This record gives sequence, C-alpha cells and structure tokens, in this order.
Amino acid sequence: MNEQLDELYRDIIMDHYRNPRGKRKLDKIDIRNEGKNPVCGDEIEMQVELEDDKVKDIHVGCMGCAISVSSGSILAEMVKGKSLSEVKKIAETVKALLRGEPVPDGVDVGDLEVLEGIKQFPVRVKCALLSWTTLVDALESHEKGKDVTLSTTE
Amino acid sequence: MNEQLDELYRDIIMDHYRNPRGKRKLDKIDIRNEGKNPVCGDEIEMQVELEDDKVKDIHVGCMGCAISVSSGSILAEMVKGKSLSEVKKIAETVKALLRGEPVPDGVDVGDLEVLEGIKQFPVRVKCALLSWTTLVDALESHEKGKDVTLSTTE
Amino acid sequence: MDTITTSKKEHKQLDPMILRDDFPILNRKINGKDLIYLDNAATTQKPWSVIESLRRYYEYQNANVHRGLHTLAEEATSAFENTREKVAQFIGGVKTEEIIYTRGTTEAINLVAYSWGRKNIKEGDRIVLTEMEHHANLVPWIVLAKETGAELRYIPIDVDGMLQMDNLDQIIAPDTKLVSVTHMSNVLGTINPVKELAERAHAQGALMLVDGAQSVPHLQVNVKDIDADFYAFSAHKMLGPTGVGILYGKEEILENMEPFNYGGEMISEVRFDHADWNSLPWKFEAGTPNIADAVAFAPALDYLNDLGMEAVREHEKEITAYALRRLSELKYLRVFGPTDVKHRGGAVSFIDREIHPHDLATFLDSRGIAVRAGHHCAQPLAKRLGVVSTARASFYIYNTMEEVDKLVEALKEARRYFCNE
Amino acid sequence: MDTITTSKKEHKQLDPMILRDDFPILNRKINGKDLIYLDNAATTQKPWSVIESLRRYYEYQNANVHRGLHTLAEEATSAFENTREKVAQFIGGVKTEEIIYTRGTTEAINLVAYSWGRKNIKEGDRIVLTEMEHHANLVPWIVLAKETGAELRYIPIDVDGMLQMDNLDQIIAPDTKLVSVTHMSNVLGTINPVKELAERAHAQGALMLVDGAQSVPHLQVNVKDIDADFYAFSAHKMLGPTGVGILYGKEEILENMEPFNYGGEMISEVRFDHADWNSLPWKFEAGTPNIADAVAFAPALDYLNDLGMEAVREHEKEITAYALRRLSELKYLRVFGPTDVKHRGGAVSFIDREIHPHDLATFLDSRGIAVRAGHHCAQPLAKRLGVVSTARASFYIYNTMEEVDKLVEALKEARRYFCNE
Ligand SMILES: Cc1ncc(COP(=O)(O)O)c(C=O)c1O
Ligand SMILES: Cc1ncc(COP(=O)(O)O)c(C=O)c1O
Repeated sequence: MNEQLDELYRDIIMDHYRNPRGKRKLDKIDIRNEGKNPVCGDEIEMQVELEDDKVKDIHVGCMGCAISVSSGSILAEMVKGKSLSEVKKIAETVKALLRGEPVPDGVDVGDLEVLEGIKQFPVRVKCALLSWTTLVDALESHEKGKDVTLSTTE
Repeated sequence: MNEQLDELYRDIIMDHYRNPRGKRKLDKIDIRNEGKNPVCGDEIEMQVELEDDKVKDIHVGCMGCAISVSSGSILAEMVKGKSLSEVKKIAETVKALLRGEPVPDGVDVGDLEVLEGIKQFPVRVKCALLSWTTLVDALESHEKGKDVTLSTTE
Repeated sequence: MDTITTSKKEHKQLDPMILRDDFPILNRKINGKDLIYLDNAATTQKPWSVIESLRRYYEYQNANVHRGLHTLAEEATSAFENTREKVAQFIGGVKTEEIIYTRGTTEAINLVAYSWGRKNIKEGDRIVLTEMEHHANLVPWIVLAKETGAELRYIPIDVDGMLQMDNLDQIIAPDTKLVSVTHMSNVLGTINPVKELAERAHAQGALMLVDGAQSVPHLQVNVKDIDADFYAFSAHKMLGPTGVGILYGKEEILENMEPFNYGGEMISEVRFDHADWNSLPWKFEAGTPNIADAVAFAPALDYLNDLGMEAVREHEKEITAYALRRLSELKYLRVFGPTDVKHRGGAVSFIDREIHPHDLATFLDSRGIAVRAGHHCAQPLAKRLGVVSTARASFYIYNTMEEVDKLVEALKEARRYFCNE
Repeated sequence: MDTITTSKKEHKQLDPMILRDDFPILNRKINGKDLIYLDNAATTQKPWSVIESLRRYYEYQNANVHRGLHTLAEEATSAFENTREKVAQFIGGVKTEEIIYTRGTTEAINLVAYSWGRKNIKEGDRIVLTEMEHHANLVPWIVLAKETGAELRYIPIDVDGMLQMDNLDQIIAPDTKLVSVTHMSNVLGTINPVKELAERAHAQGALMLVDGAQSVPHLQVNVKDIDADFYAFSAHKMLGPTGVGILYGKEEILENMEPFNYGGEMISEVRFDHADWNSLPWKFEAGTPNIADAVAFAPALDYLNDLGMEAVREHEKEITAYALRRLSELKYLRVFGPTDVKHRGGAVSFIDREIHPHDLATFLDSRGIAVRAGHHCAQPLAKRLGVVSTARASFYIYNTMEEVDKLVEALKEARRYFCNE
C-alpha cells in the first residue's frame, strides 16, 4: 500500500507542499477570487495581475492539505503568461489526468503529471481541482465583466 | 383456518350483523355522539335517552364491518337501564375479552363472550371497540357537562 | 437472469412462474395456504438481490458518506451515488443533480410544498389537483392552501374513473401556479394524461408535479418527455427497500428553491449567524441519509431493467385484463376504474354489495390471499365513488393468472360463508 | 449472548475481543491491513443480529403497515410498533405516544423547528445553543431566527472544551423560548450538564431540546430524569440501520404541535378542503415509514441492553483514558476536549501541528485505520478552536487497547513519512 500512497504524495508534490510558489501577495490586483472546498474546509485566496488579458502575475494563498496546496503551487508556476483559453485547457488537462482520461492535445503536461497519482484517491480529486476552478471562474467572470467572489468544489 | 375464522364470525355475531339492534332512531335525545375508526372508515352514530342518569333507550347506527356492527348491536342490547359506571365496567370487560385478559368481577359476560374470538385478529379489535368508546365518551362528557361530538379509535 | 424469453415479436416477455423463485417471501404459508400477495400497490416484495445487497453493504462497506477520507467511506459514498445515477437513467436520462433522495413519495411532495410552495404560492393563486389523489398529494396542498389563502381546484373524474378533460381551461386557468396529479391512481388504476396536463399547466405558467408512486414501478416513465417539473416516487413500491424515495426536479427550479431540512451535508459553510447551502442535489439532503437502502435500491432497478419495463407493462396489462374479466363474472361485485387496460394499471378496487371490504379481506386472508381493504389513503375519492372503503387487489410481476383464479374462487366462497349462498 | 462476564463487583464488563465476532465487517482487510474502525461517531458497525433481522423481515414479513387486514401487514405492523416500545423503554420508560420515528437526528430536530418553532418562536425571542453544536442543531435555528427575527445566543466553551456555566443567567434570560444543546459533543467528546440546563430553561419558561445523537449510543440516558422536552437521536450511531431516528417529545407538547409532513397515515379524516390529524405518534409519521429498518433497530437495542449501558460506558471510559494518555505522548499533537473521562465520551479530535488532517487520514487509511478528518459538521466550533479541520478517532464497544496502540504507531509513522522525522 505504500506504493499507492507514494503515488499520491510524490516528491514533487511534497516539495510544492513544503515550498509553495506564488506565496507573495500582489501589489497590482486585477482580479481577486476565493475558493472553498466545503467538504474539506480547504480555502484558497487568489490574486491575479493581468497584461493584455494574460496572467502576468499570480498569488495563491492556500490553507489546506498537501494535495490542494501543491496543486495551487503548480498552478502558480504554470499559468504565468497564459490567456484564459490556455488556462482553461490546462485545467481540462488536470481534470483529465485526475480522472484517468486522455489529456487534450497541445498541452505540455510537464509538472502536471505528478497529479496523476491522485486518481486512486477519489475524495482527494476535489482538493487538486480547487485552485484550478477558482482561477477559471475568476478569469471567465472577468471576461464577461461580472464579479466573482467565491468558487467551490465539492 | 376456518376454525379461527369461525371463532371471529360466530353465529351470534352474524345474527347481530344481519339484524342489528338499536336501529330505530330516538325521539327524545339527551346525548348524541359520533364515532369513527379512521383506519377502517367505520362510522357510528349514537343517540341516548337518559332517565335518572341511566340509559333509558339507545340508537346505534353503524356503517361498518360485521365486527363493528355486531359489537354495536350487542351494546344496544346490553346497556339499557345501565348507569355510566356500569357501562364503563362492561366496556372494560369488552376490552379485557378482546385482549385475552381476565375480566373484571361482577359483570355478567353473557353475549359479550362471542367477542372473544376477535382477539386472534388484532386489527379487528378496534372495530369491536368503536361503539363502546363512543358511548363511554358520550356519557363521561355528559356527566362533566361537556359536549362531545366525535370519538375515534385507531 | 434467466427470467426472460424473447418472443417472436422481438419483444421481451416475462414469465412470473420463473421469476417467483427470486422472491423468497413467496414461499411463505399464510394460515396454511400458499401466500398469494395481491397488495403490491401498498408495497412490493423484494428479490434476493436486494436483500443480499443490504447484507453485503453492512458486512463490507458500511460507513457514513461524503465526508470520509477512509476506504469504507469512499466505497459507501460511491455505492450511494451509483444508485442516484441509475435512478437518473431509469426515468429518462436526467442529471444526477436533479435526483434527490427522500424517505418516499410523501416526503418528496412535502419537500416541494415546503421549499417551493411556501415561497411561490400566494393568496388567490390556484393549485389544481384531481379527485383521485392519494393523501400524499392532497393533504400538503390542503394545508398550504389554508396557510396562504390559495384556492384548490379538482379535475373531476367520469363514471369510468378517467379524468374529465373537457372543461380543463376553466380549471387550469391563468392564476394556476401548480398542477399536481397522480400518474396512476392507486385505487382506480387509471393512467392519467400527464404529458397533456403538463402542457396545459405550462401554457398558464404553472408548474407540473407528477405523483409517480404507482407509475414508475409499472410503466416506462420519461420525465423529460412528460416535461414534468417535479416527479416523485418510492423505492419500496418497485422491489426496493422501505425508507427511500426520489424527488426529481428540473435543475433550474431546484437551484432557485430554499432547502427543506437543515443540518449536515446540505451546507457549504456555517457560521454562528449564517449558513450557505451546498450544491445540488445535496442541498436537499440534510443529515445522514438512508445509505444502505439507497445502495440496495440499485439491484431493484437492475432487476426491472433486466426484465424491461415494456415487458413489465405487458404482463400487467394481461393479468389485469384477465382479472377484470373474471371479476365481472361475479355479478354481486362492483369493480371500479377504467375497463380498458390501455388506460389503466394493475390496481383493481371492488366491493361486494353485501360483504364489508374488511370482512372480505379477513376472509381472503384465511385463504392466504393478501388484499387491502379501506380508503387506500384517498378518502375524498372514496366519497366521490359513494363508498367508505373498497377491497383492492393489485398485481405485480410475480403474480399469475392462477392466482387471479384463486382470488375469484375465494370471493365466491366468501359469499357462501357470509351470505349463506 | 456470551459476550458478558460478571466481574467481582457484580458489575457487567464487556470484552471487545469476544463481541468483535458479532460484527462481520471487522474481518475486512483495508489496503491489506486489518480494518481498525475508529469512525464510530459518524456511524457504527452492525452486529449479525441486525443484519439478519433485515433479511428475515424481507423474507417473511414484508408488508406495508397500519392499514392492512392481512397476516403480513399485521406482522409487519406489530414488529414496527414493537421497536417503538423498546425505544420508549431504552430512554427511561416513556410512553410510546412520545416516540416518533424520523430519518435521523437531523430530521428530528427539523421536525421541532418546523412544527413547534414556527408556531412558538417570535421576533425578539431567544434561542440558546452552545458553541459546540453539530450543524444539525445549529442550521435549523439559524434559519428559524432569520425567518422570525429571533435572537440566537451561544453558551461559550472554556479551554478544556467544557461549557462555561458561570454566566448562564445572562444567556438563558427571560425571553428565552428554547434551549437546545448536545448531550455529548461529536468533536470534543464533552458531556454537557443537560439536566441542569433543562432546569434553567424551565425556570425561564423555555423548552429544552437535547441532541442525543452521541449520548444515547454511549450512556444510560433517562429523558424523564433530565426532564428534556425533546430528545433526538439516530439508530445508525448505535448499532442500528441507517435511515431511522427518534424524536422523543413530551406528550402534552406534541399534542399541541401541528404536524410536519402531511400525507397518508398521519390523518384521521380528509375531505377535499380539510383534513384532521391522527393521534400520537402517527400524527408526525406521514407516508410509508422506513419499516424494515425500524424493525431491525430492535435487535440493536437488545444488543446494547444485553451488554448493559453501564458496561458500554465503562469500556468507553477505559479506552478513551488510554487513548488520551497515549496521544499525549506525541508532543506534536494537539488534542481537544476534556482530559478527565468523567466529563467526556470517546470522540477524540486532534491535529498534528505539521500534517494536515486530510493527509493524516489518508495516511492512516493506508494502514487500515479509519478516522474522520474535517470539520465534523461543526464549523463554528472548529473556528472557535482556531482550526479548519481536525482528525477524529471515535471508539465503540468493539474497539480494543491494541487498536489504540496501532493508531499511535501509525501517527508516528506519518511523521516519518511527511516530515522526514
Ligand atoms: C452531535 C450530533 N448531532 C446530530 C448529528 C446528526 O445525526 P444524523 O446525521 O444521523 O441526522 C450527529 C451525527 O452526525 C451528531 O454527532
Ligand atoms: C398514488 C400514491 N401516491 C403517494 C403514495 C405515498 O407513497 P409513500 O407512502 O411511499 O410515501 C402512494 C402509496 O402509498 C400512492 O399510491
């Protein structure tokens, strides 16, 4: 059983967990959003600075388990310079990986692959998705000119 | 099984069912009450003429099964000339017979005995009790100077 | 399952004699006689697979659902949600968000009356029911109408026990906010034109609730085709365990409703002075649900799916037609409901003009035959029919023509017993 | 049952090693390890007798209750009502009229909030709760307070997780209409002085509701001695099936309450425009109840009666004291709740200062150990404790000291795994 557990808590995950990226709060904030996983109590605060509709900088403040924190940290690392549609595609890839489905074409899976081990632990999938849902919601609402203040996964 | 059934539907019961006593409505009515068995839909209408706090005459109009009709008919036959406390005692006897418990002292069981076969059919016990409850309620309320308009057994 | 043989018409037929083996209770003796269970409209019997599923759940998987991070809790949750998906498929392929677990049809309708009704029904609004409703689809609206000052209107029935559809525009008038109708009567057997009624309701801006307690077990039901806004039914009337019911509701309507019961599971966040709701369907499922029975509802659905609901319906038409014909031979009986089985299901109510239904039921029981006698939780209908109570035989997949014959024989015997004939 | 040995003190003791044989699920392997089930506050496991009772019910007796004139219906009704009598005895010998079947504690409390609360709570009235309530005894009152303009007040807890009883007169003040308090906390384990609180409530003319979800399974409870007006609990937390709960209410209070759900069984007469209610307890039991599970609750009560609730409590004190001692050896843990087992039951919540409770729970599960992690449906309490979630081990009759040792070992291992210690 340690093997399965080790698949979940791979070294890269634990590294992101211990040293999460995107910790620094931003000075210029174009979008703010919060995410919550009501079942777990995981909470995330997100700040985005935009440049030409692309993510210029991002802050991810996550109170949660190793999975949600590291997933948020990977997100912070990956989305800089990406547009809404690119972020959506990555989020789709994360979902596909977590469900063991084929990933969409044209995405550089990169660090995301480490999230694959989570699919053995269905309850934890939501933890991994929290940051992605929060960001996609924020970008989508911003594009439509609407406010968003809270996203949830359950 | 016919034996058990025959215990329930004894000849005397069937006779009371086919020719219920107390059918005639009264001219002088001192107490009126209705009884309902909501589970079965049995309905009873009762009229009592009093003389010195005793039942002088009684009308029992019962829409119901063989058990409730015959029990009402037996009641009509038995209570004439009886006081509230005597009626109560008979009603207690009916209950005891229906539950297979020892009957109170000093009651002439008489025709009541035929009700004993009902105890094998717990659901039908309520049918047999309906008329008795309706009468006791009526007499008790009358004694206390209160109105009663509906009694139920379930 | 080997209970199905394909007929020439490429149309599955079911053989009750074979599938009876799947129902252990049918081996019981009642008063020394073989049990003939004709009280299926009250509740049906359960196949081995359902009983076994309960045992298996408690022996291998039992845990509380949703919030668990351990294996048992995950397994229990996935089994619990798996049934929800099967239910969503069974009634026409709706979303799982639209499937809410309740205790039964009664609670499902009460949920709508509390959460939707108390918000949307105002003084002067009209609620349209029919004269043949079960108390479950009657009393919640009587109480709501009293509370709000809304008006209740009843679509009348004709002599055959079918809805009178000719004056409908007078009844489903512009002020109507809800039309709530049973899909199949538990007393008359009548199958109502709920699709047409839904159309009429929607034309007036009203919502349509269908009480499917008697229909989902016996017909192929597609709630999307009917275009019902709410649809309610009970597991225990379709081979499943007691304590589980389903409320289907259209997603956008459920989204806009307040919760019903409040507590764990149904919240997303609680502070000392405020609470936010969870998403659908959990918003409506407060507290620990009836997990084991929800899990054991799945094999009941599998069983019906394997038979095919068309075959279930065909068998029921056949046995009901036969029963109606045999009962009509007994001239002292009055049989209620439509005579054409196209328009009805297998609940057959009747009275013997001389023997009270309770005496009849007791007599039949002495012959091992279980029928129900009473008002069948539809007192106003009974009054409408001019009776206090009726006897009712109601059929399901395991009932045979032979059992109908035995019923008829026993009814004749009852005449000899009670009327010296 | 041979699970009981009489000790010198003429005081029954239970031996978990022997009675484990009665619980088939305890033979399960989880991730290759023996299951160590420490999630009993969420739901308990079921003995053979309960599982068998379900099977027997469906194989021999299944029928709808109350209205049946046939043998099966009579048998089902009598089994269903038999449990009600056992429950009435179990909580101190109350009347069966005072025992209402619900789906669980949550529905029981909602019933009070709807039927009693909406009639009796007005603007400016006060409802008193505590800071340690489960959402089931929190959200219904938050919503009611919002609807009516009533005020909610919370009895605070001290650092040990005990209620602060010193300022009580300020809190349970004259405007108070209801004091609603958990008998035992599902997070802290705290046993609250509900008898004293009931006295204070009554002195102000308020009613007292006790949430007994965690107490009835673990303590000898006498609702008459407590003088509770309402008392709610769940069968599934005390060896019984899911889907059954109990609301005890004083007869005269229940008599004066409106029904909750409306439909069959709960009426005495229905006309098209009016309905009258059935007598207690059926007035509150609309529709087909969860018959099979109510029937199968009886052997659960028998099982606990055979053990003796004092022996159950003794075992729990012992194992909880041992667990508290062993956990206190792990300096990186913070353990919540009273330290003296006189004041607490066997729900032990804790956090590892470095490992998130969810990661801890997942790790423990890999060792076959089932604990719960989260807010345990008491978010405001979690916030009050300054945490988002905790891990919780909760014990019951079949848990052993050895299992506590294994938990402690696994917690140490988790440290090595997550923190490279
Ligand atoms: C203290 C307390 N109250 C209420 C409940 C709710 O019980 P149920 O989910 O069975 O309705 C629970 C259990 O979850 C509990 O621990
Ligand atoms: C037409 C109809 N509606 C509603 C109900 C109520 O269902 P339940 O008792 O399962 O809540 C029944 C069954 O009794 C019924 O036949």
